[in-house]
Amino acid sequence: MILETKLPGLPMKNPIMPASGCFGFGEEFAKLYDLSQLGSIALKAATAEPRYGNETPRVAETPAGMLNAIGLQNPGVKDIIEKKLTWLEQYQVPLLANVAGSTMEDYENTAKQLADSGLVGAIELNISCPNVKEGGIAFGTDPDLAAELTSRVKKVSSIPVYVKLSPNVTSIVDLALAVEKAGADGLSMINTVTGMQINVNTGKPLLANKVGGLSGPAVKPIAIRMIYEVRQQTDLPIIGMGGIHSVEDVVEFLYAGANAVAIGTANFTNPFICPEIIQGLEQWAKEKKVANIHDVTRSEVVEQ
Amino acid sequence: MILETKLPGLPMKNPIMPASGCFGFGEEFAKLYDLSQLGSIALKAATAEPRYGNETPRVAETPAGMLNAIGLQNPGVKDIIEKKLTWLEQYQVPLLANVAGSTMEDYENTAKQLADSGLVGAIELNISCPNVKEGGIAFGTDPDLAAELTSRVKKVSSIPVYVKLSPNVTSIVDLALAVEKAGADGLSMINTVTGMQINVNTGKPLLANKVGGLSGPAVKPIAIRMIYEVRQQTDLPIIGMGGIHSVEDVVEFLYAGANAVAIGTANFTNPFICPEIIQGLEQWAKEKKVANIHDVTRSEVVEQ
Amino acid sequence: MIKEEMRIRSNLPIAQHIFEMKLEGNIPEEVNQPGQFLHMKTTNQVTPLLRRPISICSNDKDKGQLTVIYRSGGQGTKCISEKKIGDTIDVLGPLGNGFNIENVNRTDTVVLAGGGIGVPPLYGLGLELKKKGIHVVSVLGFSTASATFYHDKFAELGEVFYCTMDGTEGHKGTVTDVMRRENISFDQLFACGPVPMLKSLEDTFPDAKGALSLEERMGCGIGACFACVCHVQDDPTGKDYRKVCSNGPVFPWREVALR
Amino acid sequence: MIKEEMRIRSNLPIAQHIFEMKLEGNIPEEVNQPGQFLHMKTTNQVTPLLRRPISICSNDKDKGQLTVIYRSGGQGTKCISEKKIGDTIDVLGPLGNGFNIENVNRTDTVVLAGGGIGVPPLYGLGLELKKKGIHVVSVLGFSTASATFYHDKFAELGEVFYCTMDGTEGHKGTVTDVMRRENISFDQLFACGPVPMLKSLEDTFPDAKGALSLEERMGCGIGACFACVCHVQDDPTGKDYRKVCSNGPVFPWREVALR
Ligand SMILES: Cc1cc2nc3c(=O)[nH]c(=O)nc-3n(C[C@H](O)[C@H](O)[C@H](O)COP(=O)(O)OP(=O)(O)OC[C@H]3O[C@@H](n4cnc5c(N)ncnc54)[C@H](O)[C@@H]3O)c2cc1C
Ligand SMILES: Cc1cc2nc3c(=O)[nH]c(=O)nc-3n(C[C@H](O)[C@H](O)[C@H](O)COP(=O)(O)OP(=O)(O)OC[C@H]3O[C@@H](n4cnc5c(N)ncnc54)[C@H](O)[C@@H]3O)c2cc1C
Ligand SMILES: Cc1cc2nc3c(=O)[nH]c(=O)nc-3n(C[C@H](O)[C@H](O)[C@H](O)COP(=O)(O)O)c2cc1C
Ligand SMILES: Cc1cc2nc3c(=O)[nH]c(=O)nc-3n(C[C@H](O)[C@H](O)[C@H](O)COP(=O)(O)O)c2cc1C
Ligand code: FES
Ligand code: FES
Repeated sequence: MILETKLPGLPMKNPIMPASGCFGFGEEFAKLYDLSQLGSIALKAATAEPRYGNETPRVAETPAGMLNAIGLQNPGVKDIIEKKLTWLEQYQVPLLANVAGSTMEDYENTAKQLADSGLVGAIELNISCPNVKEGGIAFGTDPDLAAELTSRVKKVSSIPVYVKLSPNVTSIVDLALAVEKAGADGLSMINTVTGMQINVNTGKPLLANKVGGLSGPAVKPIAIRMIYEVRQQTDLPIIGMGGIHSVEDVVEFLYAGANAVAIGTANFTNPFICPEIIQGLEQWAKEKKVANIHDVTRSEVVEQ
Repeated sequence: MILETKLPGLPMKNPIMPASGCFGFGEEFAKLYDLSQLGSIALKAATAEPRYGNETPRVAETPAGMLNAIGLQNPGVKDIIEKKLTWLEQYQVPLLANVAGSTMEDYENTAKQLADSGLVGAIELNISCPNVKEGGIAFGTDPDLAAELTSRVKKVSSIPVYVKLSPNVTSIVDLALAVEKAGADGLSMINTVTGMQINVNTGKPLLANKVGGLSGPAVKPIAIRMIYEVRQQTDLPIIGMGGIHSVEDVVEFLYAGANAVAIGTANFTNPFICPEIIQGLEQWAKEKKVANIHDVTRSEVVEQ
Repeated sequence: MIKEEMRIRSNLPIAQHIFEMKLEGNIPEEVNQPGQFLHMKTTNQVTPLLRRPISICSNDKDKGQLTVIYRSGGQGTKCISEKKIGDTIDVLGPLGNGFNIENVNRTDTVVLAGGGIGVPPLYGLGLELKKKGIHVVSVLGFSTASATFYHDKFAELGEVFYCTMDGTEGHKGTVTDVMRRENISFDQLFACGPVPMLKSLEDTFPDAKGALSLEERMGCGIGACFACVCHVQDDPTGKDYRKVCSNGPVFPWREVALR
Repeated sequence: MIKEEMRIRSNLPIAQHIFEMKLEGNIPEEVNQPGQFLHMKTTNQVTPLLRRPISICSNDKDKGQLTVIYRSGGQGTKCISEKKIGDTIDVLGPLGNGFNIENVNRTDTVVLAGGGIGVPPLYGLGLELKKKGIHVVSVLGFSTASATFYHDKFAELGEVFYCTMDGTEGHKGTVTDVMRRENISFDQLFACGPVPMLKSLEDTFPDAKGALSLEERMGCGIGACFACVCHVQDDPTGKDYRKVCSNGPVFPWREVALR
């Protein structure tokens, strides 16, 4: 029974990875289990300079979901390469380096440094983070800008580039096709859905940043729909995410058209979720007599 | 303590109404409680001709939400006026007549008949139903089309026209401003978020229609965010909806900028939810020493 | 129709994944036909969001108690199965129209044809028929022996034929197979079970009198949301419909399209 | 750090909205400082989604038991309060760094300054201090008399001053008020409570030694998500930070910015 998943730049043992921003750089989870079990690791967003991020509260709980407005706190790409990536190397897991920025140059520089480090397998362009004021969002909602950014980063990056799509758009298919044309090697979808919670005791938004990104089971039907739609239009590899909490959820994403999946919020509910799902998926495939997990992805989806 | 809410065409006793499509034409609920308690009733969508709607399954359950793809089943505007509205008249509740269609002419005809009947207080243009193939969606995602439709319906309608906005857009503010300019008297927001569920036993979409509209608590943070955003840009009356299940939820919508609220999915969980929330809101206002419920809406929201 | 917190008097497994639950409250007083159903909220949380429709298996007005039998499979029924004696559960009911037995004559032979988790409402129906002195024959199909239940109870109603898909109990095959093989005749046929079973019965006995009980995914359960509609047979326009929750779940044979 | 289903040994209200819960499992063995906390899943459902951070009030390694005291207010703590003896609860812990008492001298006087639901971890701290023979004075502030708890327990640790905002028990006013009014002196000051209380203590006793325990909304609880960061005092760049969950929740006075 085969779980192996070969995506551009990411030769994964299995189709499971933690999602960007929900796993830091793995240090905390390395104390809990052996990270080498993971198919890949999507790293926390890197920016050119260190960032503190937004003020707190940065998270709020919503029905079957949560809002976050961390604001891309990170030590900057230089520190990430020197301290985090060199440490992660020991686990021999292909890494997907999430990159954010406010200008195209930011993205180019950060992506280039990461690619040149030789320590990551692929770049994930975060053009869809709803929690930072300075640009970033426009790249994720305007197909032309998204395409331009993609092709510029492709030019400076020696490794494959995935584009992480925003669900906060009228047509995610337009975005997907635009970045495909611009040379994207794969898609990650979905990033969080922009949302807000108001504190009914004060009448004011609960998050210091006012809006935040909705993640968790609540958004799963949105993610499934978008992946299904995009899969009708492109053969690009898709890393699917949005509310995965169980083996059945993973299977649902594969059927929708994802080639691999990322698990975000569920790491907070259960820090052991990734290895548990990897084991569970193996079990599932055995029970269903699925010889290769990718038979699930491809066979059922092609016809509309 | 004042709950009275005067919206264009809808002189409501209180800011609570059942949402379109979740209450039929009130007949079933009239067996459970006195409908005259309600602030208003948003009726099930009317189309020019009778419609059967989609095949079943038409609903699926999702985490803290549900998907529906009813497909606008209704007996057609003629029957609605003759049988449903004349029956509803006895309750003396201002009615908000939801109108759907596939062409602009459809909308015009249906809206005109409803307005001319003298039996409804206002029209709610459903330009955002994700569950019918033939148009309807485009009106809800393209600001120019939305504006054109609004002004055409305004011309033929002797009563106020609310436009029900779709959340499945990059900028709901653009849509809101476009229909405001075209003469809309108010906004209803949000309609359902397009989603999908895949049956993991078959690998196929669970709903016969494949995609459906996500509603329920899961979407509340999205609704709150969109209402808050739109409220920064316009003073149009807003009927807020999306996941309301409790008095606190109602208050959250008012703080976000809604002037009244509609309760949809929660009627399925608890058919007595509307009168219970009306009572609860009265209680809440008493406890918080709020003299007029609309002090909640306006005071806090204006400053960004 | 009432919405109430019913008190759980027992909630025990009686077959593989199958639980019998006894509930007490005011709803039993309102039940007027076997085959009506309850719409149950499975937790106090917003997940699982929707109520679950479960047929009333038997009803005791005097004691204010009723019994349901349900399969614990998905999320919601699992929550129900975890409830303990003395807990309460939020129930809407009785809902829908059940089996009408006014037109069954005292001398008739009635066959109750049940499949799997469609069997429970037929037990309550059988009790009512027996009360009227009517001759009842039960033909009950299950996937496998470990999924069967209520042997003694159905035996008290009259003759019972069992069948299982894997042959581990009774005949191997379907309810229709058994009825054909055993040449079981009837004046009226009442059925509840999966659609393929109902369809095969309808095809095999195209002139049967009696009724069938349908399942469909529901929203409101009271006729307001149009989630649960089905087509009508002989409807050239394709626009006619019945709501399973409020027009049914029990329909005369050949009224609704089985698909 | 362990994730385990802890067994509930008791779960009872001890004041208005305040519950004391005793839990059994392997986590107590791992606890190494008073002031560490647990991250609790409140149901098996996806709602409430996030775990709830609750401080360990006291810990008994030998028995494998610990006690938490929590306020049942929102959705999640309400679910916890509904749990019964014998039920289990999914707990991650022990988490964070607690009160370091290695630098407290045997001859020191330590003041424990607690506000409301910040009081519980100070009790466990007091027990440890008492074990070392250290002189403990407790100053405990609550909103009102009916919200107070653990009178006897704190009495066993040493002198206790109570205050309430409405004056229904002890002094009327805040913990800082009491300390000033009663001229309570100390060598080390340990505090846990709402930020305004901590801030007022810091302002009043700018040179205090000891530590304070902070609260912040959390995601992961283990240092991975950056939900719970706070600023550092004397940080001209504004980019330095501490994570409450993994660097704290206990910090030396004046290390982190209180806002
Ligand atoms: C009128 C009627 C009477 C019924 N009587 C019984 C009975 O007596 N005993 C019994 O075990 N089952 C009965 N069912 C089926 C029962 O409603 C489903 O098995 C149950 O809803 C599944 O819930 P779950 O939590 O196990 O599954 P989930 O997969 O969590 O359910 C997800 C959603 O799908 C719906 N759903 C899934 N399967 C069905 C189904 N077969 N029919 C309708 N909705 C479904 C659920 O209600 C829920 O909304 C009846 C159904 C109907 C319509
Ligand atoms: C390190 C630490 C130790 C704590 N120790 C205790 C304790 O011993 N006893 C006790 O009663 N409380 C304690 N708290 C506060 C406790 O975590 C919150 O009261 C609780 O999370 C609120 O949950 P709820 O379900 O009642 O509220 P809800 O309103 O449903 O909570 C919604 C969300 O906000 C978060 N939240 C709300 N209030 C707080 C808060 N004050 N601090 C952190 N998160 C919050 C919740 O965790 C949840 O994610 C502690 C908090 C921290 C950070
Ligand atoms: C706390 C938090 C921080 C996140 N940070 C990032 C990030 O830095 N870059 C990014 O591309 N996505 C980020 N995301 C989005 C997730 O990677 C993921 O796309 C989203 O949460 C949906 O998956 P989930 O529902 O499994 O969490 C973050 C999500 C959360 C909850
Ligand atoms: C079963 C169902 C049917 C609906 N039908 C309509 C409709 O006919 N017209 C319309 O404008 N909105 C329709 N809606 C959307 C609701 O009116 C409402 O906008 C949405 O469900 C969000 O509110 P809620 O979360 O409270 O349900 C429907 C929703 C549901 C769940
Ligand atoms: S379930 Fe709503 S109409 Fe039948
Ligand atoms: S809660 Fe995640 S870093 Fe502290």
